[in-house]
Amino acid sequence: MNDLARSQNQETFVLNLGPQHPATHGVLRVKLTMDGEYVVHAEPVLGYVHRMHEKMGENRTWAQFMPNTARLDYLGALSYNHGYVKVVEQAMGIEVPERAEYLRVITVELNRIASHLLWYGAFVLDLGGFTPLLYAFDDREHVLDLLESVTGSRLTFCYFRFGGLYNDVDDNFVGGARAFIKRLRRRLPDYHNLVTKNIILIKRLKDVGVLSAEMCRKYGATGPVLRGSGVDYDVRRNEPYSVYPELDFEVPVYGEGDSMARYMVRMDEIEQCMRIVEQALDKLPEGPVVAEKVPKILKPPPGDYYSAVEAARGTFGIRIVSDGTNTPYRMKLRSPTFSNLSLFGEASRGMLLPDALALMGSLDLVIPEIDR
Amino acid sequence: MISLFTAEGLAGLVFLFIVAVTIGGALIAVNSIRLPRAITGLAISFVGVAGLYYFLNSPFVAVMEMLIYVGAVCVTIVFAIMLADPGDEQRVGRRSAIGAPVAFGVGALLFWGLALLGINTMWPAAAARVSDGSVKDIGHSLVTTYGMVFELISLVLLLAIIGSLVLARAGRSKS
Amino acid sequence: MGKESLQSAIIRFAPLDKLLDLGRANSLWPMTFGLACCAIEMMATGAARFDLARFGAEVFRPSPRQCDVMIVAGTISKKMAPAVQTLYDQMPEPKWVIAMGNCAISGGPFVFEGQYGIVEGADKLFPVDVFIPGCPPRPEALIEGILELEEKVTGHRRWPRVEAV
Amino acid sequence: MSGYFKELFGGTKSLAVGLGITIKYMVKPVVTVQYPHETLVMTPRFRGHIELVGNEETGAPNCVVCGMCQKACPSNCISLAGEKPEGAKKKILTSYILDFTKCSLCGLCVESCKFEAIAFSRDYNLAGPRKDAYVFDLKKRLEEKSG
Amino acid sequence: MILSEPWRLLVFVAGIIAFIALNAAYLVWLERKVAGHIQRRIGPKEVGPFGLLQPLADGIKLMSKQLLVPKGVDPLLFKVAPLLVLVPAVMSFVTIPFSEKLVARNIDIGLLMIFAFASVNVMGLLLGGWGSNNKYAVISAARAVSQNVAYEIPMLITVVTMIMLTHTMNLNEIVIQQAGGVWNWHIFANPLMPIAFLIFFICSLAETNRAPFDLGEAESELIAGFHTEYSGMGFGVFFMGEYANIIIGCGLATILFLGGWQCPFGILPGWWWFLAKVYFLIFCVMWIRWTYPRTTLWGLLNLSWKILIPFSLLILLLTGAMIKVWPLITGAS
Amino acid sequence: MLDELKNEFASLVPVPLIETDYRFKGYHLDVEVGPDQVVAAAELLDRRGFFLEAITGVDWLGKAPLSNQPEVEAGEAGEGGGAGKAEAATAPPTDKMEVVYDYNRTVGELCRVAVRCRLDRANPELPTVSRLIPGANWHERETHDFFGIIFSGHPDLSPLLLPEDADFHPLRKDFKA
Amino acid sequence: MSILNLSNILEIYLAIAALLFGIGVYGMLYQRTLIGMLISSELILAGASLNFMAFSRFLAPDPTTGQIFTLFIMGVAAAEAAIALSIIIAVYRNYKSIDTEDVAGLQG
Repeated sequence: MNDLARSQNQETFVLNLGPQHPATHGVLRVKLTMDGEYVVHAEPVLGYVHRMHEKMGENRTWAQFMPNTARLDYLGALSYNHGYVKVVEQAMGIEVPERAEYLRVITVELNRIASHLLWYGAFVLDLGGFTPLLYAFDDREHVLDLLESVTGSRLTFCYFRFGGLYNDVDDNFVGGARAFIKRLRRRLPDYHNLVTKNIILIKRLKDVGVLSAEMCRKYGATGPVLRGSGVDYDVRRNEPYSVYPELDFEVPVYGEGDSMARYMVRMDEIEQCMRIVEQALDKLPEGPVVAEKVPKILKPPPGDYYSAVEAARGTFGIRIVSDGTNTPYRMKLRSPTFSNLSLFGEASRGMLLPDALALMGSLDLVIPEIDR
Repeated sequence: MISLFTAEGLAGLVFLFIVAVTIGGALIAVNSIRLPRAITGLAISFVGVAGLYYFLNSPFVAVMEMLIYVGAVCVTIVFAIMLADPGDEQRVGRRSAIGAPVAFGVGALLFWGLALLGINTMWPAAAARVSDGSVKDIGHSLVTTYGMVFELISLVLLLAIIGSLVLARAGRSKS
Repeated sequence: MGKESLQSAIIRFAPLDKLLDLGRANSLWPMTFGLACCAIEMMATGAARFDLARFGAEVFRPSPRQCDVMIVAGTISKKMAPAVQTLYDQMPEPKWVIAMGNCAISGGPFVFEGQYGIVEGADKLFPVDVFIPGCPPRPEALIEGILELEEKVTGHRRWPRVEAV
Repeated sequence: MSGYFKELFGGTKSLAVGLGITIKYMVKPVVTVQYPHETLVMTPRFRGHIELVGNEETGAPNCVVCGMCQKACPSNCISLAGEKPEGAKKKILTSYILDFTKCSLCGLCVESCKFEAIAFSRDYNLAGPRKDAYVFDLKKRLEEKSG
Repeated sequence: MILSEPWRLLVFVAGIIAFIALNAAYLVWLERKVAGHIQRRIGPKEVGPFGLLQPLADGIKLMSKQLLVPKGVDPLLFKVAPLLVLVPAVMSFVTIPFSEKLVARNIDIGLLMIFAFASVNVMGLLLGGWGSNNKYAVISAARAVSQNVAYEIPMLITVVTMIMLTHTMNLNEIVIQQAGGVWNWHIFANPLMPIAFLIFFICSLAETNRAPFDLGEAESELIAGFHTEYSGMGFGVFFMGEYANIIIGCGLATILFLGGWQCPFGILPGWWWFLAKVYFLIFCVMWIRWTYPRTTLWGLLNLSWKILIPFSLLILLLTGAMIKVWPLITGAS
Repeated sequence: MLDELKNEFASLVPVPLIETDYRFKGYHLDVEVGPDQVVAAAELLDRRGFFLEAITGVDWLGKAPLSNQPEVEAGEAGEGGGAGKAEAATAPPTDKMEVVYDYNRTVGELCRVAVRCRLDRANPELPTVSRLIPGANWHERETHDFFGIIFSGHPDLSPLLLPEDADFHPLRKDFKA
Repeated sequence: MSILNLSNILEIYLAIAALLFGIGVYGMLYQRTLIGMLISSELILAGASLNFMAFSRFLAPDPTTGQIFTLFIMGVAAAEAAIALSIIIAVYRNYKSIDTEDVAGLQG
């Protein structure tokens, strides 16, 4: 950082973004080769929060791996909980009670709202606006209050269990969730007026960082990044799981592929999440929240299993290999942002530094999830 | 004898300080190996020159000196250094041994000659003033007596803008 | 730490020292520096609900040169450790470190036999002044940590203690 | 040209609307909970570090030293020991150490306990200058609490 | 006859330095409070009543902080740069009339002088960034300067319009011309003046590197910009210079357009009104900062070249026409 | 669609092509190819609009690769795992490395394809698909990090997640810190 | 004549101007980089302007003349700086050096 070492070609120089840099949302390092303010070549360097999740998967029992899933993507921890319990339940053939599935969907969607709110704030922070972050946090606190009242934690939820949930919810939660949705509905127009319609933001995001659908496919990008490029794909609908088929929601798709499109997808997704939660609250059946026949010590039959869920950032895939013992033989976590970030190098070529950082912000990175 | 503690005395002191700043800045400017430092010296020297202009009853020119030299010329030069920095280590030791004494000799000779000329000449006393050199008068002469020159200067500046654009652009497209 | 070296430089003068300590304690500028999960709680602490600004500690400076306290919020991996160390070294004296969260205290849940990737605690790299356990700690705990640090700097506590009920 | 003016006016309007929103929030009351002076009430399910639960009458721990919590814990933060005194039916807990600095608050230990011997505490604002203060001797804590 | 009142000047300069330091400190406090309330939190509160001692604590801390001179920098440049930012700001205050009498030096070309000193400020930023030997600082300095240069043009055109209107560059004179009621302020001098005021205000935001034009200090891009490597008081001096420049920008806007120390109702002394107007503008600056995201350099230059410069030229032209042509048509002298 | 794909694969690889129970396994098609057919398989799937979701490795140190046996899968769907274990125990242990490519597609009928490739543990090397699918670049680097599997032709196999100077492969079963 | 009264003497200004001029010439010869030479040339111009100003102040019947000359010199100097710097940058782009000797060598 302190040396003005220039690269071989005198016209360009290397700018080392990170590992500690406000724009990288944690500890990502991006080696930028710059020509003035233009990015000639960008190479993300990962691994600064590599926390050995996959290795730990091989060292712990199936149940003990649960807290790790919450720490992969700490912003959308419940989606990851869900992905993990889903694949194990699938392998074991455990039937989950309906109430538990509904509650899973409700909490996951609330968590997704919290995640998107935080992204909204952090993204605008990347663009230099500080206040929207605090407004988003204000709303986020309300979601977290709700989730804390059922799960006991604010961030790294460890709530789902094989065959059900850690515990049931009460009426306060249902009422609180409804009240929160009402509140957020009131607040969203302010968000749009303050940020979405702001000419400065539009100027910065429109036609900036355009990703084509083909490029997203080649890099395996998923989630809002893919949907911002006009591809109508959402695991919740294309590969239905849990009780999503019974709920009516739309998958927001924008065809422009620019940063604005990705922004809009996420903002629309917040609204869809609210719809899902509302419907699920209406349909919430009575009953137990834990399946009756869950063996005390889990030993999934040998073989490998794959399962995917739609996390806030895209498709979270998990491949487990069981050798029939009580610990996984191999646990592969396919994190969405890993693939989403991998296209940054190509996509940012020729962009201005602020635009490249806007693109990076619009990918919604959670670094520990990339590094695992 | 002027006492130090009167307005005039203080002004004299300030004058001495300004002269020191001017000369000191100029010396830093020409003697520095590092170009950014040389630029700082130049800027300091120009601030001093602006002070001298102020003492010469011309605050307007003094302010213009600051505006144009410090604010524009120096900044432009710093930009050029940033764009075309040869690096310090490259230049150290590349100065020829004979260069310095010869340069010093020539400079000193010129100074000696000019200063002698200036001091020894019997300058005619100031004639009756036709104006007091205020901003208003300057403006007036600019658009009357020196109107043609004024236009020419604007032409020169226009040419300079176009010329530098052409030059800079030519280099740019090549890379 | 950090204080001692400075005191030797300035003539020892008790009231002045006290004043300096008061000034420092009430103007703890943290670094914009988050490693993992705890960083989100750190942001939440600065946000409207908890408002770190009340103690003058919301001025998150992105440059280590302008920081007083480094809140190590998250897991320090072995790859990251040299960078964290550099950041610490780049901070001017007097400086303090808060280890926020179990990962920064001892490696937290990521410690297991045969682990190859993380540093087991920030205090392995540099002295830590305040530890805040939790995974992640609640924002109140971070505020409490800042207050603890103020207590450590000035020698007495200005704010009431809150007992958990 | 009309596009130029349209953008100019639209842009200016959007900026004015933005200013309106921030001033609107500025005059609204603050939402801050001023922590050391006032504080939020933790939800009943709040997960602090774990705590031994004692018998309401005797104050003796409910724990029967079965070791299930120790086995369930993913990060090995619980270590407990017990002994079986002569003639007693059950094991008696001699020490229960929780290394909270390794805990991930997953709740597996509480879940695994069949005797309701451990529960989450309400400690939400722990912070201190010493690391070893968070290696809790839960048995001692229980004894202190029950007097 | 040059320095007729050196002692008065000295006293004023000392006063100005104190004013700047106090102002910078309390503007930071105000900024934090304003930001806090806009974001629905409290802001500094616990240090002294209403957090009023917060700036003091910050000042003490910054002063007692270790001054690091990173290796590889040119120590001379590194140390001179903050001064190059602060000193011109102090000098600019010399000509600003706080009230009819409360002006350090009532110079005929005061307006020009402020711009001359403001241009030195640019030099300070540039050398600070360049001297830090840090890539972010260099990029930031380059940005700050190109932005300053770009916005000087519409700003100066607007000022020339004002000079045409007022026939003087003496700031006190300009204020005196606006005596009387609010309608005598220059902002209402003709229908174009509100736009001119807006242009001037936007330009002074850009000149002082304030949001949404704070490209030089873009946190998410360039760490802390040109003062990335400055610690302790080096940073503090930059900060003071920055806030002093904000006061100058807002003060100039007040003097040129909002009637300076003229009070519309005839109550309270002039300096009170001057400061009230200035602080109102400063509040607007902060309000804007905490509302908008940051522009990019291109957006900034587009704004300057496509909107501000054409409009300011138009205003210049129309004002000129109004002054010269209108009397011809109406036959007035 | 699935049948077409199967036919195309059948012409590509002579060996096991398994249609799996999606509800149990989570993917539809399980293809085993040799190291020299990895690129051809990628090309085939890429042409059909598939995208690469992940690449991963499995280290079968001293064990027989499990999931490849059709009997186990067919017989065990939805049940406990007793028989499968017995099956695994009977298979002779071979030191193999496995690389699994997970393909998926966003258009048309849902179809997940797992392409797997067995390698000799002593010399785990196979051609890269990153020229065809740029997104594979990081996945391959990561797999190289964790397992030491060499993707020949890969532009840069330097450690991605591990420290730059790391020379260990932590997910190998014989790894000791 | 007091040392504090120097500011009212023409010869002093002439001497300072000569000194600036001399320093400028020295720099012209001594500095090897194009930018260094440009800096020196600015000093020479400053010396010349100072002469104009001094004569205008003490001798000329119309004090505006010298000031206007100085203003013109400033204009020319600004133009010169702009042109010279773009030349320097162009040279640098082509030869990757702003050292005068390198440029000379590469031309042949």
